[in-house]
Amino acid sequence: MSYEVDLEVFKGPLDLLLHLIKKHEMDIYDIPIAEITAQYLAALDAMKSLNLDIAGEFLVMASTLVHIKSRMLLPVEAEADSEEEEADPRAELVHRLLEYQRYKQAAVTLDEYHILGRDVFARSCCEDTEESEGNAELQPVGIFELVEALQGLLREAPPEPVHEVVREKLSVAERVSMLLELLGDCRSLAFEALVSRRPNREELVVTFLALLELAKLRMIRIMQNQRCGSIWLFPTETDAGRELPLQDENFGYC
Amino acid sequence: MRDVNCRCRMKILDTAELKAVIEALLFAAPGPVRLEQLALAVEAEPDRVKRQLDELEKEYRHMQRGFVLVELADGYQLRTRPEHAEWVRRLHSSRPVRISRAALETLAIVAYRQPVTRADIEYLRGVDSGGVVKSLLDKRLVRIVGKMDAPGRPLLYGTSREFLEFFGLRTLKDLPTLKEFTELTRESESLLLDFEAGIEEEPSPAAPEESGEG
Amino acid sequence: MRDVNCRCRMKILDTAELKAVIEALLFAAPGPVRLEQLALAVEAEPDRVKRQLDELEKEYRHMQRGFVLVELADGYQLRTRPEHAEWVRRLHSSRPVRISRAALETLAIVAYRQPVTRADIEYLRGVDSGGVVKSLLDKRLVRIVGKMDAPGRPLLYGTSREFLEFFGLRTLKDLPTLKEFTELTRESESLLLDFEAGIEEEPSPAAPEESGEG
Repeated sequence: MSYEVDLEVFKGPLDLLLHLIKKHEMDIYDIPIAEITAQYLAALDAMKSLNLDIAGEFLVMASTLVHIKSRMLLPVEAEADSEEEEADPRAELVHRLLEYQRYKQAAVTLDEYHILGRDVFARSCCEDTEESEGNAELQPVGIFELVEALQGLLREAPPEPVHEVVREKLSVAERVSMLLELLGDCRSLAFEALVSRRPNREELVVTFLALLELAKLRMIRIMQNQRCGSIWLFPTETDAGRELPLQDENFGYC
Repeated sequence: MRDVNCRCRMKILDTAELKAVIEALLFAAPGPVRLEQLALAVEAEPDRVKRQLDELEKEYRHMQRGFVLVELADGYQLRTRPEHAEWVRRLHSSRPVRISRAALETLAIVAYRQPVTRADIEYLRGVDSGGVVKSLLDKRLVRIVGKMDAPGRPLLYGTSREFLEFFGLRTLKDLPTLKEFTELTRESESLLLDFEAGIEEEPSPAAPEESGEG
Repeated sequence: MRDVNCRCRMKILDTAELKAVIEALLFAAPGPVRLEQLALAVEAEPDRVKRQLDELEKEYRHMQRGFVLVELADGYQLRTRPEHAEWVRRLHSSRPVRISRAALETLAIVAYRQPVTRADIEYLRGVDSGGVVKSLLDKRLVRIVGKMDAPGRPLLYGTSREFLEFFGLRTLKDLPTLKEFTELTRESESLLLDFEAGIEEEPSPAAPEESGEG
């Protein structure tokens, strides 16, 4: 393969064009359009022969080049005599290449900065300490950040059930102790989190019975916030015998 | 990553630089660091590292510095001096903090889905959100707007006047519609539209008691 | 709270101790700290505090220490030295930050041309940039600063405070001007004029209708 270009490296058609211009020492302000088009198409062929997916942008640029080339072949129209320069079909491409080159180099410069988390490090102990600083004033944020947060959230929600439980025979007692363990260090747990991703009937029944046992023992509270909504489990305070009235104050916070 | 970061052979550190690097490691570490970890990271014998730790410890103690080096069960750690605790606390309380991701997410859910229960929030966020809700209540960005007519009568939350002020909105109607954010990706578009279904109208501030959710 | 936390009158700090306390505050703060916040916390005039900050800065720089003091958009922060990056990375628990060239190009365009639409970015880069923009939004290096008053009302992007912190900048003005990058002939400069309109001035961080952040 005569094209020993590292194809992975090119971030786009403009990048590839700049490379070809530099490599063949062309004058960017007077690009030999026939030659660059040939080089460019050859590069695309090289990509194809390597079975690389050629992004649509590369093909669009190919047709742009061919188009410019064909316009260059047309005889100069009489009306263009006053401002020949403006009629150069390559003008926009040159604009774009020069512009792209500037940002490409700006990117290189940015890369040389001492980047936080890569080249320099700040103290990393104290991120998100917000909970502990109950009444600290908050820095203002834009409304768009709010929506961005939501968008990020929706990308992941609703959460996948996290526990894949493997077992051969199910007993209610085992389930009870397993649930207690799960509940041990959480303040609440969704029912879905208790069963495997595709629970079979048996698993569901045993889990449900175990929950009822626990509820009877007053070791958990079971809540559902709407009909058909998800079921939530809340472990009760340690002394299991004590009756816990379902007060609002009890609902939320510890 | 740039070339400079890839040099795999590292030079052997002279004593003064070793001390500086150890200081850097202690400074940047998220918690206590064991002697062996330090030695491994700087490629020096533990004895040599220990000597520099002792040096640093003495230095911090004798010179008037802002922190000291303490040896804990699971390693060494830099800590501010107990005498300075009051000032540190003051800074923490006077310093406007950045709103946490958790708080922002929770606010977003409350804003767009109000009235909403804590369980709704937790379902969407996938994590326990009691602490965040409480802190938002404390900051008055969120308020209790009623109780749901359902078993357990869970509390319903909505946004407050302070919420509007905080985000510089005149009314809830000024909240950007989620659709306006869908241009980024097709994928998020469907997510957002799902989410928004039902609250197409102005998110009405609190329709407590009766509201059975959208 | 114990009694010791409630003493409300604090002694006035002598210079040496003031410096130590400032060091402690910088050390303990979870992010950059503004001069005014420091002054408030230590009950000293900003000038006096500034002098100690300068002292500390010099001290860290000249003595072989593990960190330096940098001034950023949001105030002062202690950071490890770039020369120590490799060692710190080795010990650091979290994966080192990586930033792709596509991301850097996009950041450069956003930084120099803000407020900018996704279409602008894609025109300049010549490739679809939705994914990069999204990931920069996720990393909070780029933020949505408003919507363009044009058909379709496309979103406008700008750099965030985190962008400045990420690159260790005090302001956008600290970025080198774009011109330094190219040796342009006079004719070619006129070609570029229309592109440059608007960025020749200080790249002002966007004041669109729905400006986020202060």
